Amino acid sequence: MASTIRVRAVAGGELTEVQALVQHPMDSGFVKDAQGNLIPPHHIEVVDFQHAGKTVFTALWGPAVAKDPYIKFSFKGGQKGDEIAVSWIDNKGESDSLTAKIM
Amino acid sequence: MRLAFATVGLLLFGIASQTQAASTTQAEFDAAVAAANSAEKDAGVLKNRWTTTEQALASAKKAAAAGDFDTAVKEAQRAEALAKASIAQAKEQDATWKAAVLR
Amino acid sequence: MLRIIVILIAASFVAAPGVAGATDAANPDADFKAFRDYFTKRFPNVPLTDFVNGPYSMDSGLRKQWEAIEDFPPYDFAVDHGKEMFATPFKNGKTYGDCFPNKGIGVRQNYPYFDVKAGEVVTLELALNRCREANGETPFSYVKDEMASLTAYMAFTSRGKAFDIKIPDDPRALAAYENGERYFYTRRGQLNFSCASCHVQSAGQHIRTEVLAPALGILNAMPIYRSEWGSMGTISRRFVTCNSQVRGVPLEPQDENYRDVEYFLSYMANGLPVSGPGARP
Amino acid sequence: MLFESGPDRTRRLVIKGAIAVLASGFGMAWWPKWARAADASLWPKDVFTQKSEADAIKALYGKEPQASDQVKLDAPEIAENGAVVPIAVSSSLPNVTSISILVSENPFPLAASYKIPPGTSAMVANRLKMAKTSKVVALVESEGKVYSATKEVKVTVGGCGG
Repeated sequence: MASTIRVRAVAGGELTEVQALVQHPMDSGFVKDAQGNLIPPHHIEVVDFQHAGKTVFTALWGPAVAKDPYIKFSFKGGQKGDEIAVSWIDNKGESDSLTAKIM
Repeated sequence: MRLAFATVGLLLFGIASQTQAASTTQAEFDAAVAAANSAEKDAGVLKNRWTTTEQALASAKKAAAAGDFDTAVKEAQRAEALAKASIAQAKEQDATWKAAVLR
Repeated sequence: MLRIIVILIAASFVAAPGVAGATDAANPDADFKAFRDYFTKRFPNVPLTDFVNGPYSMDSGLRKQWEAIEDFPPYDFAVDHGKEMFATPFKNGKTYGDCFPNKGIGVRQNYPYFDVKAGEVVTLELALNRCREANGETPFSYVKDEMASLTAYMAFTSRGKAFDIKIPDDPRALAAYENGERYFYTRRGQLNFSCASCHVQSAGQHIRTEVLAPALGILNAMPIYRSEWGSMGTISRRFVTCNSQVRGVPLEPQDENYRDVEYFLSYMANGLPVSGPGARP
Repeated sequence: MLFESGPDRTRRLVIKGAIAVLASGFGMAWWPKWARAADASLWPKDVFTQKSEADAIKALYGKEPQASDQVKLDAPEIAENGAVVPIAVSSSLPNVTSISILVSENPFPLAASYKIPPGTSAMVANRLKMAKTSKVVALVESEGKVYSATKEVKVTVGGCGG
């Protein structure tokens, strides 16, 4: 099964730019289905990005983050070939993780 | 083009509502819905049914099921008028579409 | 809604084309030139190959948001899913690639084509489901999910290649083309709009914040991830929703009329690059 | 964009190829020993469920933000679709420790909050949902103070485009 996470981490000079896309419905809890019933909230709460054993970025997300969420940030110290570990957990306790190499 | 105008007028600004006798019967509804179904079937042959005709037919049937034949007949007649307008549109367009082609 | 109607109707009269003889036989080459001239004259600042980017070719505010989304587009998952499906054999050991020239890679620009043996237009979506059926698999829904993933992958491997739609020397091919042209210009639905009302006469106009995509190159971006849908949609899905939006009952996906209109529109887009899969509002 | 700049498109293709290799079939087996998974207990429920902008800011930072031109909020004037609104925040303020984004008119105004450890830039881009036309507020926490930038984003519902 393919991962729900896509990561692009590119080292350029001092900074490593990280972009990630996660496949997730991010249901807000305010939308009704075809039968008129509210779709219960189902959204990622925490995304953690680590490099060399330490967290370089933490995202805390509410239900207003768009479906298939996207995030971009940059940090210092990454080298080409280093690993970036990404993991998320949602309000139902579902989770996924992925490791990608910095390019 | 004039016919197109007339059709647009008919379509957008409503189909004349029919006046109803005080008490309408199942038989009157059956006749009205049969006429509407027949016209809608013809529109289907021309592949030019309208969603609004379908909606009017559905609300006619719903009203009849609830015993409200006044509304049911009115809705069935509205469906028939819409179906006939869609047939008229298909025939008129069949004769005139070429005038719209970019030259 | 009423405002939209008024705009479109007004536009359709303002831009009403000159009266032409109703008996003219179809002339694809003349149509092609007239179609292209119309859009390039109406939008002189839009580079020809940019028409495939739809509304983003004509609104800078939208374009900026699109470029942000293209940084990491939501259709990436569909492309990867399609790639995975291409790599996974059917129960009989064959693959999607076995059904297509060049194993299905970089061929999107040649669809739809007119099949002179069967005497009909074959779209990419139809070819994919026929491939499945020929290999003992059940066909997919034409409008989204797997079909969108497969076409997204095939479009992705064909990006930048120019549409190359041919009308073979066969009266049935010309008839299919003309039927597609008829479908494109025929008004339908209670709102009395044709495909052309929105995507020719009113192309580039705003409906609320949306910008109507120009018909020229509109299929080059397919399939698309629409934010409004929150998911991917195929060419079939686009036709079906267009019909419903004008309050017409949609035809079955891959109905002959839909295939023919795809044939007509794709011929009009000859020479323009594949840009799909696309992201749209 | 796609066809105006060939090299960019090529770059995307090349990058995608690399990603496909990286992403395929890596389960937790490749999860480095040093990494811990995302911790759900970090999520501040009481902050995300506040129903007004002021209450959310109070719950989040416990202090009033001050407007600052050193907070840059990049958001469209008119959102192409409220379901996906690209919004980016950056700041030239020193020692930024967090960035948060609020959509005032959403049922729960706090949309996202990001922790910025030392070494990570004070810059974040994301995509948010907006229920309707609203003020968007970017908050940047720097050296114990909270600074803000605000922009109105118009949202209308779509129907017949594409």
